[in-house]
Amino acid sequence: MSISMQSRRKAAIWPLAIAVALSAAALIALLSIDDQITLGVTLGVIAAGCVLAARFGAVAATEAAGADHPFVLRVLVVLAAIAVLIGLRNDNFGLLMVTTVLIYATVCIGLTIQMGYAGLFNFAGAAFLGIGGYTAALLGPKGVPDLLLLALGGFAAVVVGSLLLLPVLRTRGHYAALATLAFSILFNVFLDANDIFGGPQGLKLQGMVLFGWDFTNDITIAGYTISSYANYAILAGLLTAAAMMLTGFIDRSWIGVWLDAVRLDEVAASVFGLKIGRWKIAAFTIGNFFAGVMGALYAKMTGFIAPSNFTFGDSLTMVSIVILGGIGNRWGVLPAALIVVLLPEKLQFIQEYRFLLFSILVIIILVAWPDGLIARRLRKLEFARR
Amino acid sequence: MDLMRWSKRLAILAAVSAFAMVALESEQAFAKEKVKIAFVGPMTGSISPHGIGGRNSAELAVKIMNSDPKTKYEYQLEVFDDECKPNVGVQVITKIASDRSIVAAIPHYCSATAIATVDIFHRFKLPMVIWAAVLPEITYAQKYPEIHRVSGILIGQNRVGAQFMKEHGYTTFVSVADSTDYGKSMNKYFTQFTLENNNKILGTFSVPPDQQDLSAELTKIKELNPQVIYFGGLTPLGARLRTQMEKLGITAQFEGNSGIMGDNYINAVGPKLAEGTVTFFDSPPIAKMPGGKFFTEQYQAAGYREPPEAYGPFAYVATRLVMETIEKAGPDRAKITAALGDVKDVPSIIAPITFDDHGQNITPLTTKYVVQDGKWVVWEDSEYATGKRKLVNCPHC
Amino acid sequence: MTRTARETASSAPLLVAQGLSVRFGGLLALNALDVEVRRGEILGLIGPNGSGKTTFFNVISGVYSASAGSVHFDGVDITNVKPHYLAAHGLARTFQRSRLCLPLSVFDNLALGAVGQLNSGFMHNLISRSAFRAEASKLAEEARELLRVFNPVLADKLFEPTISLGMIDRRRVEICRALIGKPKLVLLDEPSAGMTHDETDMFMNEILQVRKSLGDLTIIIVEHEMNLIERVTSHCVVLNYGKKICEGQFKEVAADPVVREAYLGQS
Amino acid sequence: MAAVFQHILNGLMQGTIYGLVAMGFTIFFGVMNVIKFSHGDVLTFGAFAAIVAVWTTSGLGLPIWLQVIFVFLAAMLVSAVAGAAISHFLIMPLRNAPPLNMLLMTMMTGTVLRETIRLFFPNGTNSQRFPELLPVGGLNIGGVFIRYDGMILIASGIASIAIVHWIIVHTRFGLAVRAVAEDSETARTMGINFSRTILLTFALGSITAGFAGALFGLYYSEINYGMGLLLAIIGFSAAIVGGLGNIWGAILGGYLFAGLQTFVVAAAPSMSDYKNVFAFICVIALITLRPTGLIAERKAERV
Repeated sequence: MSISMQSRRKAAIWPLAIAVALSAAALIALLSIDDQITLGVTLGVIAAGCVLAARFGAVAATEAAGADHPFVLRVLVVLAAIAVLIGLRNDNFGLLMVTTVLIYATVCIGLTIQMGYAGLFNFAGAAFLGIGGYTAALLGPKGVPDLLLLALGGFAAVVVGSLLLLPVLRTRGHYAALATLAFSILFNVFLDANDIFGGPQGLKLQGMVLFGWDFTNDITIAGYTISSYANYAILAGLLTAAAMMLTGFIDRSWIGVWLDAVRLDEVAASVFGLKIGRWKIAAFTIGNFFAGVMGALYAKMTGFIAPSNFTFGDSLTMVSIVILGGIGNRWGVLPAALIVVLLPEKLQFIQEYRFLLFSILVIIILVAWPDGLIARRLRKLEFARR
Repeated sequence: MDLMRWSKRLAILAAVSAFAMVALESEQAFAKEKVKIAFVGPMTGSISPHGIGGRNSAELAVKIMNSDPKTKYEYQLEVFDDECKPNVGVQVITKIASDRSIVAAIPHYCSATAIATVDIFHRFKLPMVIWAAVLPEITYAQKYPEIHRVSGILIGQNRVGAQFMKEHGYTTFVSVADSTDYGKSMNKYFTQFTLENNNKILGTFSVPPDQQDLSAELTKIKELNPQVIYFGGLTPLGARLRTQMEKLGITAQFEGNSGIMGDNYINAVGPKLAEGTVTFFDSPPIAKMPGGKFFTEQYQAAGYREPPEAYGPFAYVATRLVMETIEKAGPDRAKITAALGDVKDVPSIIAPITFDDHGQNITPLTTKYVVQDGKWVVWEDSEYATGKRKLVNCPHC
Repeated sequence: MTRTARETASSAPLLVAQGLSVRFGGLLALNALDVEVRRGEILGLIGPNGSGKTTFFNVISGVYSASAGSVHFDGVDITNVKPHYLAAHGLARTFQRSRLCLPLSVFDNLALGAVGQLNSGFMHNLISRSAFRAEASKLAEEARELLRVFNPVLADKLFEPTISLGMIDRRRVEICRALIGKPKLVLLDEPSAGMTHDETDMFMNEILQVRKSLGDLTIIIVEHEMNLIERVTSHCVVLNYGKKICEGQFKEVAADPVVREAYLGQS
Repeated sequence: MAAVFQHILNGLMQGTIYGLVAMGFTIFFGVMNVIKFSHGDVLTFGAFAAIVAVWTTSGLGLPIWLQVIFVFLAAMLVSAVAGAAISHFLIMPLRNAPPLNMLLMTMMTGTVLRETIRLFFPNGTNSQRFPELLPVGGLNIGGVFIRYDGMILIASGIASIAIVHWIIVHTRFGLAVRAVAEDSETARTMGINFSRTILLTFALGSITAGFAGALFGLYYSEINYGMGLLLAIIGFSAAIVGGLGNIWGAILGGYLFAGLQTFVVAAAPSMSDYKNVFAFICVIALITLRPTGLIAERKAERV
């Protein structure tokens, strides 16, 4: 009975190629269309396409192809990113929104490690984003190079986050949710009350300068000009890709298994030898680091930060992204971030009614798709012998 | 509650918006060249009444302008919600500034948002006229040719207020300000001018704008026993403060600023408690403005559901000014910027507008108000000025 | 206390609990319990419901802490040490109510049982991916082999979600999880709960077979199924109200009037 | 000394409202292990129903005492309906979803309620003046100003807590609630109508919110669409600090939170901005020291 080494057929590549191409096209369309009717039609087509794709197994085929051909996936993503850049080359706002989506998505990848893998509730995502932003705003004028600033933003988030380690480690479930929720609120009140950090008026920042390249310059390649906002989009894209890959490795490694075990059954996990605290600290730290780095980038990009950018409501937005994307699925945060960040912006035309509509939409999604847009798939640590 | 009416309203809303979209599409066609301008303010959140009142007023200005057959252009107002948040403001302004079809903007109620976005206006060379944000830094922290403001800055209100209180013999104050940039800035200038007048500030309290219970602060204030409680903040908190003062049996003169100016304050505390509240605001009452009657009539005729609020006329004026400038200079950002720089004694419904070299309107007339019988009355016209009624604790009334 | 033939056996005890007590509020769940487990034996732990059997497991596996007494495991004092420490020293267990991570694959669950042998370092897991892959493949081989002893079909389901398995297969996975880490001592808490008589029989055969292949593993087993106890145990300890009331070979204890009364009194 | 008493009195009133809100959280958690974050906005709904009741009844010229009764009835009825509807249409269908989904869903429901009031209640964005129905004024005893309405409200708040406690401990319905809270499966097999019990429990919890909403309006004479959010956060904090599932814990948490806030302002007035920073730091510290609340849940985990 030699069933063990049966070699599984690798999934076909083409669904992946089509999916990436369509996503890039949809993204460009969504961002550049401003006319309400066309936008409505486009949204309808995209939504219908997604539902049909899910119904006929295209999503699963895409995921399988992505898992089987990581290299192809990476190449396709790079190509798609270039296509998006070309498509939006003169659209400052589109590029700004893409960057914002990428920043939110990356923070949410960090939250996925915390909430989706290790099961640590974190209702202070925006606060950790803010810590990174404030680090950049305070240290930038002191002459710290910008690249170091991003890293310091991450470290600052980790250091401040470590103050919360004790409550996070000792409590579970809703009690842990309260610890981060309370932190999120007190962070905001503290910034408002405090004058050293600019108070409620906030702080201004200089734009990013990386290796002598000023991010306010337009990019000119072979006579073609791409808006300067593309600088931030590219940097954010690289960071997102790095976070995505790192998280993918975490998921497809023992660490991923241990984090899942910690989330699913602390007692069993500890009985079999896991140090629960150690893995919770690891997850919390990595997630906060992501948020801090992206916060520094966010501050650099908007050129201005104020306490009202990092409220409990914003943390809630991030949690919505994680859950809507399909908790624990790192790919899910991309479309979810796109929806959650872009939709209110695209709903500008209904003005004061947009939050009402947005909240109703989130509730509908929660009731209709409790597993989120892309449900987390089973981890298969099955590697063919080389 | 009336579910039927709600669902009807929703249905009507849906139908109207659908129609509007179709109409916008099909209307294209003839005659005048279309020119787009953008209005930005808070359409959601607790400060949205001001944003919505401003939007209505700006819409009104556009409507009136378009109904005039002599104009060269057909104006179209694009409305954006900045949520009173700097990051959202940056997003929205980037969007507007990148849209080359928009030639000018009338942005922002909230100062922090305006401070965050002035750089973007400058960078994209998009001319703008601020309709309501009041922090001095917006125009004076830098010198950008694109930035203009018709609303006053909050320094004047506090200078006039401090002078007024001194003249009436008040010597001891307590300041309660909300913890936003607006409140902190108010408190800063209040403190500066009050101390310059050699008066005493017995205590300073900063409270979050969403705080409900102020009894702890007020108990402390009761101990301090000031003659005047100064409030720097917006109506919801101001109304709470005034109401709870009464409940704790505190008798002190209540002094406010532009943030509580408007009927909402009187509605929220009731005419009895509002009576005698004094306030300093950078505008004469609508009725006393050169075009006040015209504005009020038109606003009512347009049938808006929400009141224009205190800064509605400013939004109207800013929008009108932008359109008049476009008529003169043409729909081109650089030309509009240049033309706005020359604005001097341009008549408007509030008062003639003159921009200084920072684009700041220097003509706003700080006016003193007092609540009398459930209405804001200009101090000089009130029974308080004649001595028929008296302010609380007033030594020289 | 009665001396049995076992006491004279040459092998040193693997686990020694002395005067072990566990208190929950006013309730004394374990009362000055003395238990000795010899290397290579299967010790049966029996007693009516609520007599403290599972509590005994929980306290020696570090889930509960003892209020008095001591536990020595392989010569080391393990009283009130953290559970993960015990796992690293060769103690594994199953649970009365299945505690598998149901959304994970069978393989992931088994990997949890092998925590001690796997490299959890960040370098190994995230950077040297090929070394990690080799380790995973090796573990998959071991896992298949172990599962095959129980049920050849189960070996093919290594990368299926655990939730898709039937109840008996889940039990098998749970036992494999306890065995795959090559422990010195395994605690089995009612392995046959919820099974029919025949299933229990078959299941116990499988366990004995695996045990033999692992070199006469030491086991403590809690069971209500007395046939099973009679068949597999070499020695039994009977608990009632947290106290040891009797010990010896199954036949001896089954005949003991105190034990009979404890069981009868309960029903 | 007088100031100290005054602060204590203020804190008591605030604490009563916080405690009432926290009690709702704890009741919902007890029966269904859910945190219903929209609870604060249900309270706001009740308060707005109350103000409509005042407008209507005073329009009809009813005597004050009858107005007060209608105010409370309207607030409690509307809240009960809103709470029961949320439970039936949103919480029950999601009851097997992960707790995080439930938390997000109820937070979003709260936003919907809030925005609904803001957009569709006449002049809903602005603060609404709540007419004064209770006797104005108070006693001045040695510099301590004791408001009549404050005393009435503290008394009725405490009475309502006692009534809820009595319902849960001494009635058949309460028995069903406790049975469901203990083990819903067993309760079902013992013939308890599960969904009816849940529905009624949510109605009961929401009635306390409506009651608190009316109290709030009467005491502060001002209500606004956004008041429920902060109350929900504080109520949730109080319920957790006290220990979820335990009514006395919730009440204790409510008074504790009010006490912390008041203490900062009284002790260091210039630090009044920081009072929520201080209060929430204390909350974090308390749950760190007592990870299952001050009055801990008794359930030990079965292993």
